[in-house]
Amino acid sequence: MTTAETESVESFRARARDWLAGNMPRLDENAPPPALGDDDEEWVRARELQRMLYAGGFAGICFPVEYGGLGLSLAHQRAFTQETAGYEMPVQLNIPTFSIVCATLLDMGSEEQKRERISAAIRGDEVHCQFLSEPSGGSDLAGLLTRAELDGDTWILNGQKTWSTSAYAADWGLCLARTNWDVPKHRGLTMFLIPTRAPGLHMNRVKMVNGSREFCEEFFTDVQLPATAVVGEVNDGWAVASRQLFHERNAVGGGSPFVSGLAGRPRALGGQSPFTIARATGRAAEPGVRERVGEWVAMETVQHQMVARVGRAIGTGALPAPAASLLRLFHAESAQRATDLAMDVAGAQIAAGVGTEEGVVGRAGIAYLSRQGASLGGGSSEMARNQISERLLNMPREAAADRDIPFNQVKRGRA
Amino acid sequence: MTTAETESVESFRARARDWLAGNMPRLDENAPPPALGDDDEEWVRARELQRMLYAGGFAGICFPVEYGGLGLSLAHQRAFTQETAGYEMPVQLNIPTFSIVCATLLDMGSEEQKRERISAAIRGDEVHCQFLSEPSGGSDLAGLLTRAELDGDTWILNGQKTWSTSAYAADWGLCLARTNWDVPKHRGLTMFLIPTRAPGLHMNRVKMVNGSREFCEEFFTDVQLPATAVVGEVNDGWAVASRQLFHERNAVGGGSPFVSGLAGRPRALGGQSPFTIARATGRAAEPGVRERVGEWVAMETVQHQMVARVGRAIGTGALPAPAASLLRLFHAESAQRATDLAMDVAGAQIAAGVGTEEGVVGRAGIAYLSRQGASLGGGSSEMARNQISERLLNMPREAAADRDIPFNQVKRGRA
Amino acid sequence: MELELTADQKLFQSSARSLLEKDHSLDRLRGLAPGEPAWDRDSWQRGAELGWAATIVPEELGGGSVSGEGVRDLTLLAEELGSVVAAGPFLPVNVVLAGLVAAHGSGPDHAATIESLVAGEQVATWAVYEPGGQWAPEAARVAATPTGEGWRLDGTKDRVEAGLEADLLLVTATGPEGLVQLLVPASAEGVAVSPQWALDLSRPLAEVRFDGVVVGAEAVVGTPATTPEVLERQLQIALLVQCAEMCGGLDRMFALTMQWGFDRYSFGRPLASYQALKHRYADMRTWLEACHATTQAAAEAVQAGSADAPQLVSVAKSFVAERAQWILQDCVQLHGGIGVTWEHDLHLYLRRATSDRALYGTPEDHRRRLADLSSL
Amino acid sequence: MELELTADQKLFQSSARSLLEKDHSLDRLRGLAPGEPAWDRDSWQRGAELGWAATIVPEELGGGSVSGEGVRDLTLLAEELGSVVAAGPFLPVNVVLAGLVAAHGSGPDHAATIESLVAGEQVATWAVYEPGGQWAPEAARVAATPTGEGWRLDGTKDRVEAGLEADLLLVTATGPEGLVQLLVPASAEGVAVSPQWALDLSRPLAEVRFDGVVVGAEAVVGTPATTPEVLERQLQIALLVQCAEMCGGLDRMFALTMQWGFDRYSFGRPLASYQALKHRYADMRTWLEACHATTQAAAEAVQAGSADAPQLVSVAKSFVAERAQWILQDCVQLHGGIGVTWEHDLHLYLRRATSDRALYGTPEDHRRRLADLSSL
Repeated sequence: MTTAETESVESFRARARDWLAGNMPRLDENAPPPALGDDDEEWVRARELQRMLYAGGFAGICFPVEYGGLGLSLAHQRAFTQETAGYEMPVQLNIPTFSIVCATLLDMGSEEQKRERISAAIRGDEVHCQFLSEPSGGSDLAGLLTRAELDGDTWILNGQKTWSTSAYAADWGLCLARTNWDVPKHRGLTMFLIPTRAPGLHMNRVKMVNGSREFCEEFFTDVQLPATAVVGEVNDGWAVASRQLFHERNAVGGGSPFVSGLAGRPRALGGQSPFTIARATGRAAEPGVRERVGEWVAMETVQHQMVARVGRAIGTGALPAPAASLLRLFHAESAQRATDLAMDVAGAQIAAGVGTEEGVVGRAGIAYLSRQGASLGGGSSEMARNQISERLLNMPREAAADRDIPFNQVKRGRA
Repeated sequence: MTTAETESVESFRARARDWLAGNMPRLDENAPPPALGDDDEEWVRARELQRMLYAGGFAGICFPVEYGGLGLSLAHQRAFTQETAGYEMPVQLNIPTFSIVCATLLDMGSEEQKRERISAAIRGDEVHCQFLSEPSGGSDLAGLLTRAELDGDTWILNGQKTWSTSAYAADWGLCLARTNWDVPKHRGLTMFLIPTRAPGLHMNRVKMVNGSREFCEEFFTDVQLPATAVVGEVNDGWAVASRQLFHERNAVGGGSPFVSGLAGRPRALGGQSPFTIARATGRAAEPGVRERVGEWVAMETVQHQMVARVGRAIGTGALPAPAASLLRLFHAESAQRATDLAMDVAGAQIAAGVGTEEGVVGRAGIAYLSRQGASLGGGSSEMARNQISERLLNMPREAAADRDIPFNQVKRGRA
Repeated sequence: MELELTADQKLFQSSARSLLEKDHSLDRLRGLAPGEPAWDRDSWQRGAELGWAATIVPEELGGGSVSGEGVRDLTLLAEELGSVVAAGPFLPVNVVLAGLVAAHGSGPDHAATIESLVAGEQVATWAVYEPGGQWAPEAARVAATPTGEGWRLDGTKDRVEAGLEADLLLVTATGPEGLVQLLVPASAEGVAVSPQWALDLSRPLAEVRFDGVVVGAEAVVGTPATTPEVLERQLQIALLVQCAEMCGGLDRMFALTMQWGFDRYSFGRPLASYQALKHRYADMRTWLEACHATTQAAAEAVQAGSADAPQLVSVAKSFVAERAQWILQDCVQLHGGIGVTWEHDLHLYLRRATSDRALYGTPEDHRRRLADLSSL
Repeated sequence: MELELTADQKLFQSSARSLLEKDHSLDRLRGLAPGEPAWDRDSWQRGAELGWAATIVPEELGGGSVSGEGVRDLTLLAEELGSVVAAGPFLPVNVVLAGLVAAHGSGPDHAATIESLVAGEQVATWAVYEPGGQWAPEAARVAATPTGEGWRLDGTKDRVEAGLEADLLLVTATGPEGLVQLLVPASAEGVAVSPQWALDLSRPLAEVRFDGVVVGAEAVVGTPATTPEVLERQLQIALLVQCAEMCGGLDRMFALTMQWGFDRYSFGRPLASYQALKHRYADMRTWLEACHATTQAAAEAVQAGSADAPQLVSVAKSFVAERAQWILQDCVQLHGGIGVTWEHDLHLYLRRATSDRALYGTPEDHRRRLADLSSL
């Protein structure tokens, strides 16, 4: 597409506004937030909504035309997203399908992988997920133990993964496995693109303290994969994973061009902000409560301002890519502060619900139980601090006891 | 002294109460706190007060009789201290004279050093100080650069020290110097007991942000010391310094048996607590202010409760000696929280004084400027956290780039 | 924990531990179906047989403590129960006993009730919160109206611990001449108890409506003159139990997280070798010691009936409840993802600590109370 | 900092830097004797010649900005001044100009005053605080009484920045029909200015007494209808200057502390190699970016006159003032003992930030304002 053919942002915005008004269903502001742990219907709905966007010509705004997208700029995407306020949107597809998996395939995938997977996702026909973390792994992703061995032309996969967001709803997943144990850990990994319904793949949903069941764990027993399942090069899977991690940080931080549509109220709080709680508990007149609600308003606002500034700066090169960790860290802080403030504001009411229902305030209590989610998901805050100090501030790297050591000689713990 | 001869704590307490009432001057509750940076008179007064205690038979309560003390128990000392509420006491002599220098000499000094220095201090004739830290040193005390070289029977001392508390008021100081550069850092140090008026010793007072001038820096140029100046063994000075550090932590934390007399209001706040500030600013009726004053009351109380519990536990062996770092760390936290709360309570009034005087609220502002003093003096909070995690919780020690390396091969920074 | 225990106290502690291991598994708690009772009366009865409702009741009223210092024994026990997030009416029964014992000798006699509570035959609870309200017992809106022979009660209480199971409700109400506390049988006509969703899985709560409930004059606990101090005593015991059980839970979860730090490797070395984490362990260890220090100091003051007992329980509650949150959330963080799964134990402790933080005065409430008590 | 500057803005910035280097040394500030003026009018005049009082004044009133976005230029400048804790009447002069410009066209004409302030010929300041009071301009106790031809002023203001040096005082007072702002010559009869101890060495404060001070009707700024928005504009400019100067100071001190981390060795390796410290540097770096983000967003909103400008300045002030404390105190901690010596630069910045935190609304004040603005 030449410059002459590109629609102006404002024209695109106007067209999107009209189209949205004429075609997309309005959000029901009064609908209760969906119960956590029972979101199968949401996924069906997300695919439907994505198909509508695709039919209307507003899907995959920043993806290249040859893979089913519109090939437009971040400014177009942002304009579209702003216009979606008040409409139902398939926001579940933003992370990981579009902004992590498709973004990574775009960078590192084979032509076939790009053509098939990205366009299917844009059409609303497929959902993608990631099989990265392992139970023994924590922050040390590259220390993973799942193995893939070549048997003729076929890869045989064995091992266990966990923390796969929404994997139960997905069709394909990016799976990182060890293919060489005699070299240092980063050099023996390979990334595979695998169907979630492959024989030998068994999946469970993990129940979280807030009742959510969005994470899955998977057991791979002699799962067979063709050579074309490899993404990037054999034993160069870490390069692919690094792109995924970059895109994940960017997406979680709000800087991704592949995120489309406003998410509405943040789910982490179950819609129960300190403001809502102050109203619900009848404490809005107390000065201490007002102070805390104001603090929340400020933190939320600064969080958005950070995303805008750092996203822009990474875009222009004013800040290097690892600056995305600034967003990651600040997001965790503001999300956590919100749960703390909600608890403070609720005071004695946080302990109980309304009748046998948890109610507005009880949901804030439950959100408080998963307070750390914001500094664990998408890499821990500790890893973000390592990134910032080492990659952005150029401080000396942490001594790693597994650096340059063949992986089969690295010490492992008991947990 | 046999058990039969030991006076009961309650009898001692009663006798102390009577004697204090009859002999010690009462504290003037209405006297303004002495101006920081001009405390020479206080030192003259401290010696006078100590002489009174000695004359009355209440000096050196926990020091052995043969070195001029009373040889009584910690319980006796605590009872005495409780009774001193409302009286002027020579509290300046507690740290470092009695609880660090004399305590260390008691553990490690020669018989002559103990007989002469401890008894002189108990009589009120001498004040002691420490020459430990160096400008390049920070937390790495053992990495010091001051050197002592033997010339015949005479040690020749050259180098620079700093952060010597109240050294300007002292007669003798414990000075750690390097006597062997070819061995790892801890093994080449020797402790010396030196007169502060020795030829070649030049001393300056260091002005702090709060106006205090209690710290000194010293320059040693060919200072000559006899062989008897060595405390402990040559090249075994680290053992002596370790005792000093232990006693310092214990004293700062409030667990020392050699601390006598109630200190009155903590000096760190310049007497300006959040409570006082709430009164002075007329904000005592505001709920947010009341909450903060209550928080301060709680922190202060817990701080005392910690000292009592941990002090007792170290005494009985229920907790090992490094538990003193718990006190060190908590003390810093509570002192810092107090300055923060005072600032919050003062609100807009912290910026200004009353007329050309700083006034009550201005002093809280000044105290806030030296907020970190509490987590820097007597070893930083970072070192306390290292101690707790490594010595109390037995976690792996930090990698030290200078361990087991001859000191003359250790890397040094530019600052 | 207490740093030094007598042989009797150790025995008392170990008998409690045995029963707790048998009756109070965390897996059972985690597996409760909605509406399923968190504890049963048999189990509570077994606890009562070990003296769990006896420590702060004088021997002449059927109680007794192993050390002669009942409040100290109570906190010792509360630590043990807290260390396994034990379900059951330990807190409300002891709080009601605290009130009845404090009122003993003023107002109607409740000796028989005390005896049956000590024996575990009856269960009682304190109905003090009101719907939508914060901690404000002195502002009770439940109305107690004199009827001539007795009292009529109207209004609603909520967040009543063990409300569904209790035989007796100690109701803090407002009468024509101020606060009055009434001991009301849950079976009385006009009492309607309904379950209320609770954050703490181990402590079911209930809402209790009083609709023209009539009780005799003998239902009164204390007199107008003694009611304030009886209320204060109830609060003090509630706070001590909360603080001690939080301490017990923190000890357990900190130990678990310590072990995790040694066992879990990342980048070829244990988590416990990372300075940034070591420093956080050091902070937690420090706060944990401070939690114990202030809880034990408060227990001593309440035991001794010291003039500063009201201050010291508020100091302890405001401090422990805040630090419990800091410590437990950091334990979650150090565990990583599994720390926020339903299968992990941490959330059970976090639920208890969050609920303890909320009830009987939040840290903020107690800080304001400390300002009051300091004559600010 | 602004991430992208135009060539004109860069020139504006570098001219400011040159003057600041020449006129505003930290050593001079540190060495001030008690009562010695922190700045002189010549120096301010030189600043005014570089446009330091012109940015937010329209060209037709004698002002002008290099970028055409005066508020953005003002914050750019404030960062530069903040980075060296520059002494001088930059904040009060610009705040008064903000008010006069906002009121221009309503009420008496102050074009001549504006012009002389822009040129640096006169110095003006805002007298808004009152002794013992918090931030509450709407509750001014200084009384403005109509005299027929003009007004009489009675009462006392304090914490008046540059009060001793100012030629003109913009006084926020209460008249019979509400708030009224009057521009009063410091030389008027009945005005008594006395120095007041200030935490910030670079910003002398004064107490100003008005004892039957009589001014003409032309002294009024704005009208009863415009006064609220004029006041709001003054506040917005004061807050932006504060936030931007804190950002500038934080940049400088963070860079200094970074360098220290690399240069200072402990146990044979640089401080910057210790994970516990690295993580704190990472936190500081994050907060610093957030401080810039919110300050620039607020500047944009004020520049554009957006409806959310009142919110965004309060967001920025409440956030930046709090984080400035966290960052600066941790910079002190990382420096160790020398960070709390008089000879070190850090306390000069800490004094400024602490004073900025206190004045024109504390973070707590602005949080409550945010609750108001959110219609809670």
